[in-house]
Amino acid sequence: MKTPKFAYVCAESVAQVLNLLSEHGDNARILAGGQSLMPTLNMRLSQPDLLIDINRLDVLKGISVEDGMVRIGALVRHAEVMRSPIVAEHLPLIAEAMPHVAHMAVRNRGTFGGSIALADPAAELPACGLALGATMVVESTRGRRKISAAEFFKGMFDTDRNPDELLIEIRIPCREPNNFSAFMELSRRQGDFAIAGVACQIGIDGDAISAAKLVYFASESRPTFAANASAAIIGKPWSAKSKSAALAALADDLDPIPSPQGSAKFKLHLQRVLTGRALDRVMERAMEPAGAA
Amino acid sequence: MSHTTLSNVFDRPNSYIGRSLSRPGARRAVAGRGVYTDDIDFPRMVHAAFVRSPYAHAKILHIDTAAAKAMPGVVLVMNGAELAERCTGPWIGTLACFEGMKSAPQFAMAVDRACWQGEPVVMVVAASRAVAEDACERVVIDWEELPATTAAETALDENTPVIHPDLGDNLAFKKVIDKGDVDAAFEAADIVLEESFSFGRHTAVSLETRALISEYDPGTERLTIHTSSQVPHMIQAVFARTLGVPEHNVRIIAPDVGGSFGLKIHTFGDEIAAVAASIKLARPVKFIADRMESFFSDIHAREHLISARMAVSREGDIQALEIDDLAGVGAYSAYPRTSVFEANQVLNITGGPYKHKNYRATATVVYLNKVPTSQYRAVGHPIGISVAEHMVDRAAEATGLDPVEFRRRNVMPDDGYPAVIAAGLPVKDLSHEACLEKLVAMMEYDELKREQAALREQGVHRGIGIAGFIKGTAPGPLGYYGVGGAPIATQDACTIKLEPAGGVICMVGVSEQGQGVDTVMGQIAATALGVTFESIRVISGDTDSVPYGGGTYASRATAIGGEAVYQASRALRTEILTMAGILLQSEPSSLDIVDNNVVAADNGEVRIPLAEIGRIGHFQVGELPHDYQPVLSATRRFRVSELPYIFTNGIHGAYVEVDTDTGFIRLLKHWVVEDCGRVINPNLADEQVRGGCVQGLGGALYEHCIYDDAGQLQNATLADYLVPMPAEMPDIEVAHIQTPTTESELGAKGAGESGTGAAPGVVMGAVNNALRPFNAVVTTQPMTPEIVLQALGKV
Amino acid sequence: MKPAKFEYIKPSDLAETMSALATGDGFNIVLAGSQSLGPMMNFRLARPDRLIDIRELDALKQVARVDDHLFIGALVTHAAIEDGALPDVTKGMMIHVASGIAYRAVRNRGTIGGSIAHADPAGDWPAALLALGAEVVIDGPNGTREMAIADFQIDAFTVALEAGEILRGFRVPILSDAARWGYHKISRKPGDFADSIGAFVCNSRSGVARLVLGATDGAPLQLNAIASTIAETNGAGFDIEAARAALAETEEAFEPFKARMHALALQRAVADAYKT
Amino acid sequence: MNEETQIITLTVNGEQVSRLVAVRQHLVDFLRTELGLTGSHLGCEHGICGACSVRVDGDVLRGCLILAVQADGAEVETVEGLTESGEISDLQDNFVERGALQCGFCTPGMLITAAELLLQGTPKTRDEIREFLSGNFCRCTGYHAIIDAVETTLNQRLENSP
Amino acid sequence: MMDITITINNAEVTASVEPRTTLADFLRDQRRMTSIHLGCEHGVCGACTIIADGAPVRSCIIYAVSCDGAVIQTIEGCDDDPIMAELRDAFTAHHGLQCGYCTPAMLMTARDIVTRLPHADADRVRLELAGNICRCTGYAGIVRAIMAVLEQRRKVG
Repeated sequence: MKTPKFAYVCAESVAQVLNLLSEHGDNARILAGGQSLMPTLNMRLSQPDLLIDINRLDVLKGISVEDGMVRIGALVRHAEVMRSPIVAEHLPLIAEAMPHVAHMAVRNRGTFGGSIALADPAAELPACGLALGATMVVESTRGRRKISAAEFFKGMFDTDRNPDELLIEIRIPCREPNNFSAFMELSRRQGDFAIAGVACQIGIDGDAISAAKLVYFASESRPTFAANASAAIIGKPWSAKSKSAALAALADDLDPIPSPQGSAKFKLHLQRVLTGRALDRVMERAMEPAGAA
Repeated sequence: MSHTTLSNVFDRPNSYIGRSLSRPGARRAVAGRGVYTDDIDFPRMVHAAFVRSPYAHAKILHIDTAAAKAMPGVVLVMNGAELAERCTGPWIGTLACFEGMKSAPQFAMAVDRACWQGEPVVMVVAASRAVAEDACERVVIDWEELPATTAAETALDENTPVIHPDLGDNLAFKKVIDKGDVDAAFEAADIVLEESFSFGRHTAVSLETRALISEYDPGTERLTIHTSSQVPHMIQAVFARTLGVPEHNVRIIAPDVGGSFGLKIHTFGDEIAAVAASIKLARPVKFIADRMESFFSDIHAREHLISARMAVSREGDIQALEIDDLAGVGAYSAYPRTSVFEANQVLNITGGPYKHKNYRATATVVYLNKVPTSQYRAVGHPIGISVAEHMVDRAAEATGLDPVEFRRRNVMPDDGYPAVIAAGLPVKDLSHEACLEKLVAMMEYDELKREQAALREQGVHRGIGIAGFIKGTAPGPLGYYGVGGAPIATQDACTIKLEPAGGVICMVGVSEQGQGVDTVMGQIAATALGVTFESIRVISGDTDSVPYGGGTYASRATAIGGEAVYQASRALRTEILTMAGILLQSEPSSLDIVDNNVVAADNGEVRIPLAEIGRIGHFQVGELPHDYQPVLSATRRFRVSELPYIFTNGIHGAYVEVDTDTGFIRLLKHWVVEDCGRVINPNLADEQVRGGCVQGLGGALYEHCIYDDAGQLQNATLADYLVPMPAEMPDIEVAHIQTPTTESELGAKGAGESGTGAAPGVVMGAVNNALRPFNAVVTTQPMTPEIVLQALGKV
Repeated sequence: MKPAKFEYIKPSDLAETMSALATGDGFNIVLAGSQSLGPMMNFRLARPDRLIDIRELDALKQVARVDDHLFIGALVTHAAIEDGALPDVTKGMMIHVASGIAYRAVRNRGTIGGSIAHADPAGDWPAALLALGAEVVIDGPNGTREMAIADFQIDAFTVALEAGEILRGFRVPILSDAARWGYHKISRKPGDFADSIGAFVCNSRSGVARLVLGATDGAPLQLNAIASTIAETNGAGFDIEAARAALAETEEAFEPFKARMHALALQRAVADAYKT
Repeated sequence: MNEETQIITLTVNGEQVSRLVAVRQHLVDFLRTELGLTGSHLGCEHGICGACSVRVDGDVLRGCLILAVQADGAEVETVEGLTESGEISDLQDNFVERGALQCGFCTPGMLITAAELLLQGTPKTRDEIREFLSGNFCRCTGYHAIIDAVETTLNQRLENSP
Repeated sequence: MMDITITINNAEVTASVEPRTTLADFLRDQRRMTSIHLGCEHGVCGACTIIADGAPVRSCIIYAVSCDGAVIQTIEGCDDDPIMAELRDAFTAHHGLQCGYCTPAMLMTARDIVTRLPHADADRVRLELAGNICRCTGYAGIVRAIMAVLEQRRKVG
């Protein structure tokens, strides 16, 4: 399982990357953490002509927050996100998701942008991005553009990013004081690809749920916002009734894909179970005295 | 020979028997200085890679290797037909002792037709593995896909295509064991329980994949092969016969082996091809199977559909057991150990611990267009034990007895040996009752039941499982080994010699795989001879340096190899004392050897150091009488003669929690009580049980080679084929009961596989115990969440 | 026996070579055939900071007949001369001398310029070219200059090359029909360094007569006086005692055995010149 | 396309090395075949089994998922380095004493991963140790002995650290 | 370190090597061509003789960097060379070796003799072998072997 031949460039600037991308398009692959790309290369499943290593582009690193928006550079390692006080404070959903991402050795090297750009249907971060309304900033020789999470994730390993565009950073709105979140997934073994998962964020106004975003991953071809299930709990206080309404509505939102890991029926069932548990947990957090988010 | 005379040898102050010495060989492994086959390089070495069939069944119309041959760095491209010319002929994986068995002739690489996805078709040999793989992508093969037979249930149906037309049908082997009067017992039975089971195919996944470096010296016709093997002498014979090299010219060296578990006792076509390449090129050829091709070529195992019936009296006595096993194997029967041995073992051991006499067992083995199957750790036992223990649990429930109580009532009594188990095999020196009691104590069984009941109130569903077992270890020739011309030795040998400076070299036919053979043999030799452990160097795994032996399989190393070491050491001791007697003008019987010195037997006074015996014996300056021939080495062989196996026994306990919403199973705790006869090194024996358990738990919950209807393997990576990892596995408490076997003086039985054998059964028992309130029953392994939810009717 | 570290440079032309030789404060050595320098480097006797590999300088590989002599580039190998790749202007003498040097594998790589520049007293070319009356051509930072080889060879391993200069080649006088030559090397085994070398060239018509003793402890010795008497007497006039006496007068105090061998080498070289 | 190569200069176990490598060669193949550091092993070459774990600039990484050229200028440590520096001698002793290895093929990766946990220097439950090692596959021991050996070492270090 | 490209046994090889690395050490250590033996490392014993650009040379006293672009032939590349096959058979038949340490270089030198000096007699062969030390055979078998091949080739013409 040795990679096929390819040319290798260790990019010194974003501009250099963009030129190479515009020249080679689909025949070039960006090498960031490599934790998903390298296995496909070793298995000779993909045979690019050119690998563009962007690990030296410090401009793509760093986590910062200003006026209510957290900026995470595409090259930020998962391990850094896990250790980041900014994420812990402003993006609790992502902080809760990180331990589920693969294993320590993979998190030391894998990058936030890499996971977003790959859009693996079973990955945790795309779902969190969709749930938190993240914005992806991409750039090409034709200039920069911002893509909302809703438009970004189009299908299995398929995003709105064009072959000549480089993902620069991800901007995610900070948690509002009245926002509460929960992240849950089911994987057969610690660190495995998930077979069911939900990232949910709700807004509380008084004792009613004012906003809700339930996003599912692992069972669908892409992170999927469950509009009906979410709607079922908005505008009313949290109750067993609204919970079962949400669970029932889920069937209209999800259309799980059967796989060796399980049938569609099985996956839908797991997503329902997770929904119940996730909503219970997020409401517990909502009910806790303020500040103990 | 009674045990009393022997016990004094093992109970002497300086005896190493029963001491948990740590393995000196482990020192290099923790320093990263282990030497595994892929760590070895030779000048001018080239690397082999293979083009494998993408189809489960297809005709090979044409192979175009021109582009591959033209690539810089490629030194050889060979297809199946060209390889066949360099082999003495195809092999046929049958054994005479399996009457009526049939298998098609198999070539090392596919000729004209590929019969499983992954069968090697073309070999490329190049300057590096990467270049060889590049060249493999340039080989163009025209295929004509053929219909594939992939379901065991329909393999023998009329309209199912016959894989090998000249065999007539897809039947490999059929066997029936029919003891007592089964039909009468079922007629008269108060209670009849029926169940059907399904076991998923899985594979060994040793961390070090199959590995081999072959060197051929045309001048001396010497073939030297470094390979990660459990059975150096067997594979020596296989390579020699298959490639027409005189057997005495073939040397097999097993350097450090990175785990094997039965995988590395078989013949693999890609390895034969790599050796043939080294002969043609007269250059070292290295072949390291990578992980993906391992999934398509390592032997698979355990694919069984089995139905069972048990007749039970109202009081709780098993009166009859009947099983009907349908085993789906691969496209050919594995050579030389066959693919039917697993089903044969299921018939032998199912219901082994219990007293019932009426037992009927049918095995039907059918060929499928899948990877060939054969021996993998605890051959057949996970299936047989899971079935029997499940039926026992149901019988207990049906008769209102606690599972422990029911077992107390039905296991063969400890004082009832020698005896014969239901399948008709002789057993002796077992301890079912003692093991059961010890397990109940270790588990704090009653306390655990109380905790389970309390938690059930709170909607937490935990389960307690119990599974007794017998394990066939240390096979004798009467069984299936060696009978019918296969080069599989069941005897083993040891040559032990005293060196000039007083050191001792102990050469054994069994081989080290990490289980501690070198340490255990050293402990036995040191004790039997009367020298310190440090003064002994054990050599294994090199056919040039060790006496002919069977290698390591079926948990035989300590039981058979150990006895050979014991006998040889005692013989050397006698020779040394005879020589000492001459030098000291004393009766040999008045002398003894303690801590590397010949001493007076009565008061232990040192008379002459062993180093002096070594010097005099080897240098022969003149101290000895002219006509006395000093004998400074001894070779002894040992085999289990009357028995097909030295059976061991034991019992597992398991405590699990089932999340009835998601179907996820969490393993909380695991216990094992095992009787493997005299324990030489307690820690090593315990660790064999623990490692074996986790391997069994993998098969119970996670591992499954998932094929689609077209015979395409769906999960050929470690991300999709789930092996047990640290976070999901429980702590395992192990205890040993020691009933030395009377088959040998040493009294040791086998210990390597009992963990694997019963772990799946006990966890299935625990899961079903947890699901009792829901009337849900799980009899499919691996017990994935979906299987559990289906049983609960939730999916 | 591994060489000490050094920087390696391969200049593409003479100008680059000159500047390389001049720059750097460290100790620079020219690398040609490496047949003498190689072993000394492996012994770590020679420890240059920079090695300047000149094997690809075409300027030093020229061979051409010019008027009454043949120009031979410094990089011409012994094997080329041995194989007769050059015009034979010395009636076979240079071919004979070349084929006696060391071993074929060494001759394939070793160069005539290297041999002269290295100036090993036991070397063949220093004595032979002196007997042939050759001139050396030297390129340097301030232009080219020529010099009789007698003046160029100062002492053991010491020649008249200034810093930054490089030996471009040699002018070897073309021997006329009347010329005679004799060459005799005494060494224990074929290919060994010489214990004594006798070289004799004379031309009765031009009156040129040179008798040279090689394998002394310093530069080769010219015994011109004896040479002319020999030439005049057509070889008969060689008196071994006179030769031995002449040797005794030189500053090099040869031990008796050495003096004998040297005289013998001279005698055989002269005899070689006049054998029919 | 012929094999593209590049000269890399990096520090391996404290020693500076410089080699010409094929850009497609991953770090562990480089360490094994070019530098003869065969202590790191290949178990899957797709980032799952952990047998190839090495330290790069202080982080434990999958050595098979990073190209050798990406290690240019980096500080690489392998089990051989950790052995010579003595950093994990206590862990190694406990592995041998406890029998926390059998065939030893997973052991280098297990040791390097456990070393990172030990460096964190905070008490850990057995489950936390199991979770930390969840990316390292062992087929022989069943993990129990490994967890014991790591737990013993961690407690020893916590006891005698101030 | 310097980049060099050398053709070895008609395979082009690119490698990075320290300037001071001799051609012998480069071929042995980096290319694992262990037929090249070091007997003296100062150009005398001949055990390191290989063919560079068609002519035998001592590989222990020349640098790999100075062989950039050269064409190197070692015995490893002579498996299918007919002349070498004759020499191999002759050496075996005439006991042209015992320990074999000098043999690879002896064969490369013999091949040069047989091709360069087709009319050489025993004395000339001995002279040409002066640079290849053999400590076991006393050279008798080696000379017999080379003469046998010379005569065979002269007969064939």
